[in-house]
Amino acid sequence: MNALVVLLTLPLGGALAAVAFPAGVARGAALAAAAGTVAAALAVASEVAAGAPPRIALGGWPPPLGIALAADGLSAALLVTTAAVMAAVLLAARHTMAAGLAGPRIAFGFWPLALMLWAALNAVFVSRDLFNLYVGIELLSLAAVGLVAIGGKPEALAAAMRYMLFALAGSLLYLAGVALIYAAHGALDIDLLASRRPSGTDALALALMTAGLTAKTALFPFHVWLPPAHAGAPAPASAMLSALVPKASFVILLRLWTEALPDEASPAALTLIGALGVAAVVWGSLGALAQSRVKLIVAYSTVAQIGYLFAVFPLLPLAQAAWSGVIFLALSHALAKAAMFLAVGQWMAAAGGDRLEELRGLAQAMPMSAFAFALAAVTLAGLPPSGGFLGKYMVMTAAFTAGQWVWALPMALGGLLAAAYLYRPLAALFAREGASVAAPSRARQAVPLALAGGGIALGLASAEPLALLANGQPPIQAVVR
Amino acid sequence: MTFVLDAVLCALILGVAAATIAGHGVFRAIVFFIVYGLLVAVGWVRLGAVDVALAEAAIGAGLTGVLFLAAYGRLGREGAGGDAPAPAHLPAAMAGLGVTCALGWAWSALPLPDRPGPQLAEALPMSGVENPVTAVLLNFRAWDTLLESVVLLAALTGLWMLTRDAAWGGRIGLPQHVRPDGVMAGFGRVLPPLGLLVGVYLVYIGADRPGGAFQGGTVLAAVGLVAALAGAVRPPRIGATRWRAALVAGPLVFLLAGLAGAALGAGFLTLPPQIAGAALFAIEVALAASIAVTLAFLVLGPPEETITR
Amino acid sequence: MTVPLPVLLLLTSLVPAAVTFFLPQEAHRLRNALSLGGALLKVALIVAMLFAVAGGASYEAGLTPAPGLMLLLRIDALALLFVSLSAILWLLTTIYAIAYFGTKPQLSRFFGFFSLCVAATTGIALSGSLFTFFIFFELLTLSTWPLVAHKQDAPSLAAGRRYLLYAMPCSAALLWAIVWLESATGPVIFAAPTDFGTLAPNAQRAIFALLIVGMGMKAAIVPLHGWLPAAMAAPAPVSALLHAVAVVKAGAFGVIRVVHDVFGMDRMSELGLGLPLAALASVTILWGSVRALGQREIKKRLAYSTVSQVSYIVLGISLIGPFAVIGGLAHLIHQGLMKITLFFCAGIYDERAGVKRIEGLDGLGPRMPWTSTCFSLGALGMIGLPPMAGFVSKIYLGLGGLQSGAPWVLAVLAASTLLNAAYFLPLLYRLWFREPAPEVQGDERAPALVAPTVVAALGALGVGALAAAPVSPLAWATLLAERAWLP
Amino acid sequence: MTALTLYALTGAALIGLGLYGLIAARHLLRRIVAFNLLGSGLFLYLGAAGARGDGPDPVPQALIITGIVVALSASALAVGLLVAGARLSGRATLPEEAE
Repeated sequence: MNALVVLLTLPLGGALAAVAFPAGVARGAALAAAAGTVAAALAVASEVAAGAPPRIALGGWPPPLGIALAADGLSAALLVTTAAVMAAVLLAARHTMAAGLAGPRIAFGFWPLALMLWAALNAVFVSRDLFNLYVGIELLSLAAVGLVAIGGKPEALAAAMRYMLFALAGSLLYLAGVALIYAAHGALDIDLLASRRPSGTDALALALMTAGLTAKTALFPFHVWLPPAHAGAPAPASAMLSALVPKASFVILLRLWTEALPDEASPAALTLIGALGVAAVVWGSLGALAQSRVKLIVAYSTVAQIGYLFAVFPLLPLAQAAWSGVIFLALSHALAKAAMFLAVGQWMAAAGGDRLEELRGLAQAMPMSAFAFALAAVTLAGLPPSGGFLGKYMVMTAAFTAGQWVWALPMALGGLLAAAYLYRPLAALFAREGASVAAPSRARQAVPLALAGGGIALGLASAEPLALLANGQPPIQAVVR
Repeated sequence: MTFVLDAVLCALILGVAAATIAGHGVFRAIVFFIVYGLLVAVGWVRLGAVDVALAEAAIGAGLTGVLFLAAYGRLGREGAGGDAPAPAHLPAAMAGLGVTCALGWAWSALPLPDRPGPQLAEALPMSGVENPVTAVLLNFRAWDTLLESVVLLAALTGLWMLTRDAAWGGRIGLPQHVRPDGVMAGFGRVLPPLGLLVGVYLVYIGADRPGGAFQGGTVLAAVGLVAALAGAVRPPRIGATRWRAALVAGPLVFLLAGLAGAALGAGFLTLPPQIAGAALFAIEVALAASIAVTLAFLVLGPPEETITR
Repeated sequence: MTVPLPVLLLLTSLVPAAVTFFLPQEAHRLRNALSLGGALLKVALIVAMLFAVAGGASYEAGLTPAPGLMLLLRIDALALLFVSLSAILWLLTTIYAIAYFGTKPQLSRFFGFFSLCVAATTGIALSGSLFTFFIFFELLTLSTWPLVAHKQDAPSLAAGRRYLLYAMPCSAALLWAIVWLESATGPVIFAAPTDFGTLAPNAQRAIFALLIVGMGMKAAIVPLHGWLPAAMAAPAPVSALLHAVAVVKAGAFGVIRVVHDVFGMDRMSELGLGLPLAALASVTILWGSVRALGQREIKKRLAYSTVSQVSYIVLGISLIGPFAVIGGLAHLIHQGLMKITLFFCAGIYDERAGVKRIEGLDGLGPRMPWTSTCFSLGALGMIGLPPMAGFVSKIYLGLGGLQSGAPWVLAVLAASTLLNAAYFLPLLYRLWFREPAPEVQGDERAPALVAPTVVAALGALGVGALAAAPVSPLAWATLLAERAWLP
Repeated sequence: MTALTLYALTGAALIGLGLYGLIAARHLLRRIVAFNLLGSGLFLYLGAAGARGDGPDPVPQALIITGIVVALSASALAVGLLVAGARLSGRATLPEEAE
């Protein structure tokens, strides 16, 4: 059986099983499906790395009639990272989302929602069809909203509602763009669109799709829904929401601007997106500095880190390194952010809250999860030898070689701001005083540590991921209009 | 003459839509919305898209309308039924106007492209069905539809997560108090058999003529809703195994059929032409059942009655 | 499979670091054995290499994780000069630290980060390219923080915060400079001349300034020195690490690499960069000394003394002449030995006599003769009394000033010497000539603290007295200068 | 002007109306209704575009049916959130928009 098919269907099957069976069986089925999906992700990545990227015309119908799925280097890197994060999240959830601790309602709902979210991510990462991508991000959004609301507190419900409104508006704007594309070209396939006859309506379509997807990605000024939503969910859910969900809409955007419609990427539009990214870096960082709850600090940090991803857009048509750099930033953010939320979850369970003063001295009792947070902070601040550093370095180099050093500024500035806002929780953890708390076992603390270590390893062993990404990397536009 | 008819219809649609958005009172907005849905369904018939018209009438106006009315009732019970006055919002007006004008301009600038028409005509005989819309939904773009059936399930799972912990395990929806000799109970006895017939018919003919799993499933869901509202049947408990199996049957059969194609070497979601018709019918039946149950549960909402343990 | 020598040298501290983190607090013997074993192995490796490198050999190990990114380790004469200093002082500090901490809490964390710091310093020393240098430089920044804040009380955390507050913006400046430079020149390899290509002279100057900001923060060049006196809140072994083994030295070494290998002497003169740097170093020398005068806490006075003394190295490098360079390079070693002696002593005074402020030193000399003799030797060396190490450095720097046509350097040196005397001699006077305060008790029943101190003091004495020997730091510095100036 | 243009422009106007309602309305049920209006306008626009040329194109029709079902799923979840939120807060507006 084709690894790509397994990758897409196994989490779906697991989700169906988790709905259909009683809680104990459901959890077992979910974990088994997860293990298989991780293996499938690795298999797909190795196929791509071996120079044989899998490609399927579903049902045997090639586009424009059918839907094509294809894994390139970008998909493979995201699939593997997602698999790593999801595996860690589900391992952590095996304990915290069990009926005994979380109640029967959450013990029922968490697993299908998590697996549907995973299935949607995988589907989005390999789909080549703009409408299929719409269905994928809808599945993703609905599962994500469910996970935000799962905690059941009034703030969580309000956050989920706000998220829902942005997600709804965002989907329809995206869909409006897709409608225009189909109306103008009679095709939805990214590769067919790349060789289309340009239409005057393409710029509008791209604008609509971009507006919709940036609302879903929470780019400034559409970020207001993100911090309360990500902070209000239980820790394993927050980890998925913050680390993975924004990457889906981001990848679609990246593919639109570099693969499907690169000729519509006017410098002015790219500059506008870049400027919004810079604003997000500044705004998210300042927001994080102003918070006194560590979950909100970490959530605001996601706003800033998403800003990074968009601040690179103006460089995409100018320098090869910008593209790999921004993907490195996205991958290391995924690993580090998931590690942070999982670590915070363990502290909250031990200390009863996530205010900075409640965390004081926790490093004593939980050295491994505290160290995980510190390593993740190194990645987010873009310090060597992490993957975050490498991404930042590649982007800065791209900015200078393209003669556009302004776009290196947010990278440098954002790193400093990240160090500043992440210092506060670290200092609190590291403080001497500290009540004795019941610490989770070393094995459980090792889960976030492994993720954070992955963020560092991405920088130390960057050759393989870079070689992987080179498969199917879109060429830069030689001539800028 | 027909143009005048269309113009009048469009004017009506716009007028009712404007009333939905700008009118006073939430209840009135919902009623206008239902009327709007029926008018748009007529519009779809005028555009020659009968499948869409059926879907719009059944889902867009019918089920969505019931959903909103039920929500309005519940909000009233929570003391939140009153309208929250919204001041005129200039940025929103500019955004709305801007998008309208941009799309209006785009209409004039749209080229008439090559469409997958020839490929479709060539592939239709091998698809197992004669209704091209059903062929696109269940065969050519089956992956969309499979994911979409999971979207329904995701919405339901998310909705169930909104249950109060004290009500978890209870019967879904509001506790019903129907007088056995009332009008509602009468409806409950008469309508369901009729609806059942229509729903099954729509699923059955979907292969060749307008109709199909979604439209038929929606009618079946409506049957269940009416029966539940009339007190003819009691909604199941949230943990009931049989009903959960019904929820996943459609996506599961779809998924397994797709995987069978892959296992037989034809490829994922590939149906060999000789068995495509039968396979699609099986998928359509299972899908319709799941859609019916899921939609009915979605409209009924999470359990609300506190369980005494 | 054979591991290349540079990598092996790195592993001697990296492996103990990695293992130590996972050791339980109670595993004292294993932990100590790991640290000591690593340190001994490293010293042995270096000794084995010294003669080969003196004969012109060099060792290289490279790794290219991505196109355009090169991690290059290279052992040349300059690298060996720094790495031998840090290796020997690491060994001494490890012995001292094991005795100093005894069975205090959180030792696995301490020794883990300590070894990591040394690994980073080794990496800095062996870096063959600017990018590699930056990676290890940042690793040093990060692994130092848990050591500065080791006590986890409010002053330590404040010191740690201050350290990061200085370090982070300066490393951003460093990264900016590296990216700017390398986007024009390609990877900067220390062993090969840098081709500045199309970069405008002013851009080159700006890059130089940013590089100096990045390195200068660690070298505590005024006005980027504020973190160093604050960091004296850390325990004595950490002070030794900051002031002698690793951090400050890494900054000074970075300045040497930038001037010597990135820009090169000719370009330095062409762009007129030597004089401003020399002026900055002179200001730092004088300002550090003046501030040291006002300090009443022993460790703070020593810290300001470091601010002043490290800029001798910078001054020597910036004067761009053989003698000055010899003086500067030799001082890298000299200052390390002298300052580690002084901080070891300050730690012993604190631990064994409870003395933190200079008033407490009254009459301690006769009671703690070994410690006080070492302290006195270090202090006299700092002042520059012949035949101590500091004297040798100052002579060469003075000659270098004259040789490079900057006689004002003599005035700076004279003023600095006077100030050195003014802040060190009163301490010696108190130690040996004041009546002891009755409540101050002190003893030296801690051989593992005293022994490394004595060795360090003897080293400081030896490198000065035996400066003419063929393997002295001076001889090594001369060798380096000859290679730089004689084709 | 042809009938198709008429429906397309109606669709465009519905999209604008829906977007206005989605942003400007305070009562969340009205916002969800506006979302449905917006979606339905969009489908009308796409349907009109698909009906150009030689006969109706079945692909957009299939896309629209999928879109209608997705919209209902989203509406149901949104309504559920609204009712659950109102049960806890007694309001049918977002907390920051409560008067």
